[in-house]
Amino acid sequence: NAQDKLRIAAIVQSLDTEFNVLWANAAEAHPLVADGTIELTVLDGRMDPFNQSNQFDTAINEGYDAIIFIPVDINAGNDPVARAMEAGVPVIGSNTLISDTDLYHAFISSDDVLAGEMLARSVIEKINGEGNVVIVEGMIGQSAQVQRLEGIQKVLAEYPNINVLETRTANWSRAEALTLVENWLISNGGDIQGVIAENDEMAIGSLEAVKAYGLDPATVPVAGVDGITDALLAVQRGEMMSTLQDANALAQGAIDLAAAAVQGDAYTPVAAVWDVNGGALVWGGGTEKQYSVPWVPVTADNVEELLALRDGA
Amino acid sequence: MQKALEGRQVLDLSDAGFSVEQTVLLAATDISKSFNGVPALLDGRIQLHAGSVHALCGGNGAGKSTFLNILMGLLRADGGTMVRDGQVVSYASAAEALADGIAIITQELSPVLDMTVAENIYLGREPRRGWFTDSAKMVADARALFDRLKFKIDATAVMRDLTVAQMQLVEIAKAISRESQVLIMDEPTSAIGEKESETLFEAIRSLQAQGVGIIYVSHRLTDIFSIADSYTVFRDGRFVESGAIADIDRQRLIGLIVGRDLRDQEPRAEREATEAVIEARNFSNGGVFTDISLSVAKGEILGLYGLMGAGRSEFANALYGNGPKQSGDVLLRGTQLIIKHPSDALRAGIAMVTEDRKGNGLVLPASVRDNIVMGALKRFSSFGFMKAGEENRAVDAQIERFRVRTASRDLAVQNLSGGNQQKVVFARCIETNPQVLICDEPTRGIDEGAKREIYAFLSDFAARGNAVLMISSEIPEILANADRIIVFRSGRIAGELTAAEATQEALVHLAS
Amino acid sequence: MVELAQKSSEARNARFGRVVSRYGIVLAFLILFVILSFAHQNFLSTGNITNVLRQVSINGILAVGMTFVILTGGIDLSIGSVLAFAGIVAGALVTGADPSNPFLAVAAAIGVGALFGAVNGLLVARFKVTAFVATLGMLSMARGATLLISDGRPVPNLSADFRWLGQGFVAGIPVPVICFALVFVIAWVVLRFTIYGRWIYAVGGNVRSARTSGIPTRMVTFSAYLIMGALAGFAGAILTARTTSALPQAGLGYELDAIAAVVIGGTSLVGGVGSVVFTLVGVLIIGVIGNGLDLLGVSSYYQQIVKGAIIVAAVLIDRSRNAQS
Amino acid sequence: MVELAQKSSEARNARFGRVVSRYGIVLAFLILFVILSFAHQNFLSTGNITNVLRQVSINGILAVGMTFVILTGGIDLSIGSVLAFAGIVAGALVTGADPSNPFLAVAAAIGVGALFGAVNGLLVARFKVTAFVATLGMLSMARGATLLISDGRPVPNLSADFRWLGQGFVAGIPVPVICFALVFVIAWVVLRFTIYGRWIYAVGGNVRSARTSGIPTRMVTFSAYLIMGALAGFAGAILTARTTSALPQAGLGYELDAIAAVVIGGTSLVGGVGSVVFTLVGVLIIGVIGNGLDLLGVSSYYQQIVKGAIIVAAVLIDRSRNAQS
Ligand SMILES: Nc1ncnc2c1ncn2[C@@H]1O[C@H](COP(=O)(O)OP(=O)(O)OP(=O)(O)O)[C@@H](O)[C@H]1O
Ligand SMILES: Nc1ncnc2c1ncn2[C@@H]1O[C@H](COP(=O)(O)OP(=O)(O)OP(=O)(O)O)[C@@H](O)[C@H]1O
Ligand SMILES: [Mg+2]
Ligand SMILES: [Mg+2]
Repeated sequence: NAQDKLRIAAIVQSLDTEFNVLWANAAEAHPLVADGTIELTVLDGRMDPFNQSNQFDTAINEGYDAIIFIPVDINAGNDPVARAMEAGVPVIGSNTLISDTDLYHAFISSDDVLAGEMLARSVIEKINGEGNVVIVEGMIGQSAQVQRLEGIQKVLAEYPNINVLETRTANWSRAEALTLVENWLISNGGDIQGVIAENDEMAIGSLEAVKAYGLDPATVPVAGVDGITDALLAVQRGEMMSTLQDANALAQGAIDLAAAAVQGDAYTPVAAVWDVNGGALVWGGGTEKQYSVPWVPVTADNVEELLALRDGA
Repeated sequence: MQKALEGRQVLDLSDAGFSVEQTVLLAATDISKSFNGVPALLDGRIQLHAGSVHALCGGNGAGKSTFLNILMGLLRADGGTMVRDGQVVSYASAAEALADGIAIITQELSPVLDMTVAENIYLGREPRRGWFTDSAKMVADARALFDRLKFKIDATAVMRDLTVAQMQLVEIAKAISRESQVLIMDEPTSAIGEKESETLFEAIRSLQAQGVGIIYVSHRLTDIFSIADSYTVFRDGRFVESGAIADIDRQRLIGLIVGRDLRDQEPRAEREATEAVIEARNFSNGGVFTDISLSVAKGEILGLYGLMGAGRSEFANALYGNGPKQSGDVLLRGTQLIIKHPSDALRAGIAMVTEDRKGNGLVLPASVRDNIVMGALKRFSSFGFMKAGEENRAVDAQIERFRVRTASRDLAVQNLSGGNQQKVVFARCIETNPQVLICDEPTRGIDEGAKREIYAFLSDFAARGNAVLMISSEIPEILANADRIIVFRSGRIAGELTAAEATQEALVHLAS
Repeated sequence: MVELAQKSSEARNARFGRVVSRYGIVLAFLILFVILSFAHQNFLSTGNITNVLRQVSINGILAVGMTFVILTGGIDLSIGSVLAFAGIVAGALVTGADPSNPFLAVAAAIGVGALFGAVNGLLVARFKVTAFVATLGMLSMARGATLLISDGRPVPNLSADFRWLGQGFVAGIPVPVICFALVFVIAWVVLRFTIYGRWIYAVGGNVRSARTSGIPTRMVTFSAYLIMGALAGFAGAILTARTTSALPQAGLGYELDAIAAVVIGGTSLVGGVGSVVFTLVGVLIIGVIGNGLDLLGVSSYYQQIVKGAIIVAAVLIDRSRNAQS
Repeated sequence: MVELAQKSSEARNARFGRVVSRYGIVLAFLILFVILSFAHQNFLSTGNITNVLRQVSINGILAVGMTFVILTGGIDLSIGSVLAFAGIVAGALVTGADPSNPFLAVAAAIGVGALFGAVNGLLVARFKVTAFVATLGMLSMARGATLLISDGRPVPNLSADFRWLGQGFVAGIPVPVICFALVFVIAWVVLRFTIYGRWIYAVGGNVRSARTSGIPTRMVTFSAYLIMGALAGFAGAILTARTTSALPQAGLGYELDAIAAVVIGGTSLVGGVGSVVFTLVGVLIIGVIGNGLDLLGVSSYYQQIVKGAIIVAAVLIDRSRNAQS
């Protein structure tokens, strides 16, 4: 019965980044993938939109039943999705988005603008709305960078007493952020009260720089987004703040949506995120266009639990 | 290029002290050039007439190549005047000189190794049809050229596969084919055999008859006396004398070149054949050399003679562990050696002066010092560290002994003159304290003075109970130095002569 | 007479040996191709072949340009950034309500690419800056300039006419493939049959000797970078049309793929030896590996391992054939 | 007598000329240094100097290894991946409840790096695969292997003892700086004063002549890659200690920085010419540019442009001094 086996291709950004790895692992852990009912192939986009476009061609040509897509670029993702839909292959968006979401069959994501807002707010509130902060940006032009910055700026507009000293990219990289923040601390004579980093990797790098300069991370807050393991550990130590992006929900939810797209009403979702399984997200028959997975602020209270989940994975 | 030609001024030649009776194709005065503040040429002068073969003589490092490269636009002079067909010129590039009817065969061959012979010959002036090259015509032209010059070279062979000698012939053919009025030849015969030299001389004579002026540089005085009609001597970068060959004899020319009296070479004493130091048995490799067995006795200098491509170099390299062989045993003082790599040979006390100094003799970007000690690093070190003092003393002694003209022992050997580079190769081999010395064309490009030093060294080296295997294509050299001569023909031993019975005729007869 | 005959046969053998050895890489490619045909039933489908060809066309165009540069003994690391810059320029011309003629946009991309190429060429040929350093500097500068003019944002909404360049078909063949084929054939003719081609080889083979022979070596070196730049610009336009918006971060690391294709094809980094035909083989090897492993659903981590191993193996096959001769 | 005197003064001139020309890059560095000292008051602070030195130490260690490889006429593109692999290995040993001795972890990282280096060395020296292709293949393979063993995720929770290697100080000097200084001094002594150093230069200058002089050329080439690999492993351990977890994506693109440092320092990619001292200058130039531009708060886009321009300018200054002499 190889014919009625559901074949899904997942085209992800890059398996060199921890979030995508967590996503892929969660997808592989989807019960129907694990038991072989669904055959899942993860294609590594290597952070290149052109490469992702090529992988769409391969997947369409290969006759996959559905495609799940984490685009590298907001705009460059539109056309491949249109091509797939035209060829009758439903595309489910996950995590980052394309600019023309109408093209998707459905998409499940977390709002990156909101993440930016939460990120900025966590730092700014910790320093009571006044002081000097720096912003460490992701790779310029990627949707997460663009949207998180948008959120950060929205919040900054509310706080006139926050002074942004520096804004620069560290390309999502911990080592680059480390060097960058070290240098900023020198140039500003240590007069930095908070670090807003657009992801956790860079936040960890920034944190090390802050500590190495002799500042106390309890008074100079550092925050990131994603909830990677190192960040959870740092939160546990009380050294930084993070917001967890729920890879499990995003990945397994997308697989459910893809299966529903192919099999229609007959399909019952299995991911824990859905209300029908006791989660927070309304399944609604799987016919909605958009599903928004909530962000989970990582706190001293829930960090142990999150870490325990991580170790189990 | 256009600019240089337009910029010519007509000059009254009598002012410059030149005679104007004959057509002067090219004249130069006061040419000077320094490298890194070290003068290489202080006062270069020449006057070349149409239909003349003008020998430019001088010791190693006298500045000949520097001077000729300046004439050709390959180097920029610091000062001086150059007059071509009565007009002052100064070439910024070789292209300008070529366009003005001057061509050169440079001393340092630099072919494009991965192109064919024909492509090399017509480099930069490929026969064309519109924008396209006409390959068929190019090959046909090259073949015709070789036929005319009587060179036996395959026009479609890839340059990399040729021997140094063949490359030299290609270079000669290339320069001749340009049909320029002035032809500069910087040691064109240093790499080729007597037979090929003769063919070259024929070509030179026929060019001469067409009114071409030729500047000819060679350390082979015999060549000079057989084809040149006038001479100019440089010494230490300065013009010394100029005149007609008819008015000078060999002895005086050597004196002018060397700048001191040279004692005559002592003829080698007769000696008894004693036990063999090194013995080669049944060496074969494909068709290149077949079943070669020979031995060199204690105190002996064994000469190997043969025509170009006879397989001598191939055999010697195989003996030294530097080239392929299919069979062959080596015995050193009766014990069998296993030589798979030159380091095996060196460890056993066998050193070799290779034929192609640029290809596998020297490390060009390395300093004179590094090259000289390169084969004997162990001796100048303890626990892996170089002993700078001892090393420098040894290097200085070699520089002194062979009169290597170099600004310092730290100069990269690529900046030395050709002859001085050759001396460095020789010095490197001696520095390994060998008991057997294999020399493949050891005096290529070396001036008369230094040649005598080398001959004296070899004679003395042998006399101390060592053995020398000397490959040479210069018959006078081999006759004067070898105790016994083995002649190769097409990869086989064609015969053997003692010093007493060897003559030029006998050698040539056996070899061809 | 006998000697002559023998020598010329030796020479022929030597040349034959070289030819055989250089076809080692073709052999490696064929082995790969046959294995993949058996491994996956769709590999040989028209759809997939079209796919592979379209996928390789960008790297193909870049690798052709790189062949010119490497043949002269140089290298160009800046092409990925130049491609991105040219893409943004082309994109800016064909976006919005009143898009320019797509040909104008392509011409502009090529022109801008050539301009960057000219700067590289000047630095290398005129100012004797090592190619590696000059083009590495340009890699950084061109990327910065790209981000600056685009403000780090993609240029979306390109005209349909322009997108045809990346997405259209002519007689069933994708337009990028046609572009690549054209570039390849022209380059092949130029390098193989023209005077200029000879000069490129001569400059890379031995610059001194080329100069002594009156070849305008600086001009030749300069021109190689110019051609490379122009082709990078062209590739940028095609890539933009294919990805439907101009991306400032396009082309990251493309230089390595282009150089790899050239080197796998046996063109020597020292210069003077090689051929654009073998570059094509190199391009296809890289393209087919990527496509084949995706088809087979090999997981990403193993893909990288296998890809590296295949590249080395292909060259080893090439080498061992070489050693035989 | 007169002649002799003249000659020795000539010799002095020659040496002087050479020294001046080769110090062009040092001059370029000094100019950069002075400009930055004036441009930002904190640039010369002890804190910042310490900072810069610590920042350059990883690239410094890699560039020293790369100097060996490039001197032999080779290149190693795999070091970034090898560094990451070694980092994961070291990390795995010192994580969790029962961490190993940090020295064991460092030794393991060095050993693993050397192993990769040995494979590169074998491919290049024994099987005559072009260094570019061999190490490009290894780049891909080592990265795949790294991701595979780490499952694409960092190894966190490294022991404090181990982290000292990246974050600690001895007598006010950061440990990575001490490591780099040691590596540099040893390399300098080896290349300058030992037989082995002579071998490296000879093999790079002319491998056939080196062979004729009895030098074990294959072994020498092999050893250069071995050293490079071991140093990449060492750098991986330090970087891991510095970033507090072992990152599978560490070291991406580091090969380019290391090669750039070597080449900016004037070491020829053809081999045989260069010095580790000038590599140090190259490393410092790259490090100081990055640090200086960060200090001055130059925006991302302009930084890339300025960085590229400075690198080219530095080499131009070097070149033009060269041309004068
Ligand atoms: N590029 C250079 N840098 C430094 N010194 C140089 C350079 N080129 C030549 N010289 C020096 O110039 C001097 C003259 O060299 P040149 O090659 O003209 O001699 P030559 O007369 O041709 O000798 P030979 O008979 O050995 O060929 C030599 O001492 C040489 O070391
Ligand atoms: N690199 C090479 N490739 C192919 N054939 C070669 C090569 N070198 C030499 N040969 C061939 O090997 C044979 C022997 O050449 P070799 O150089 O040993 O001759 P030789 O006696 O030393 O003469 P000479 O040194 O005077 O030219 C010739 O037929 C030559 O064509
Ligand atoms: Mg000379
Ligand atoms: Mg010979």
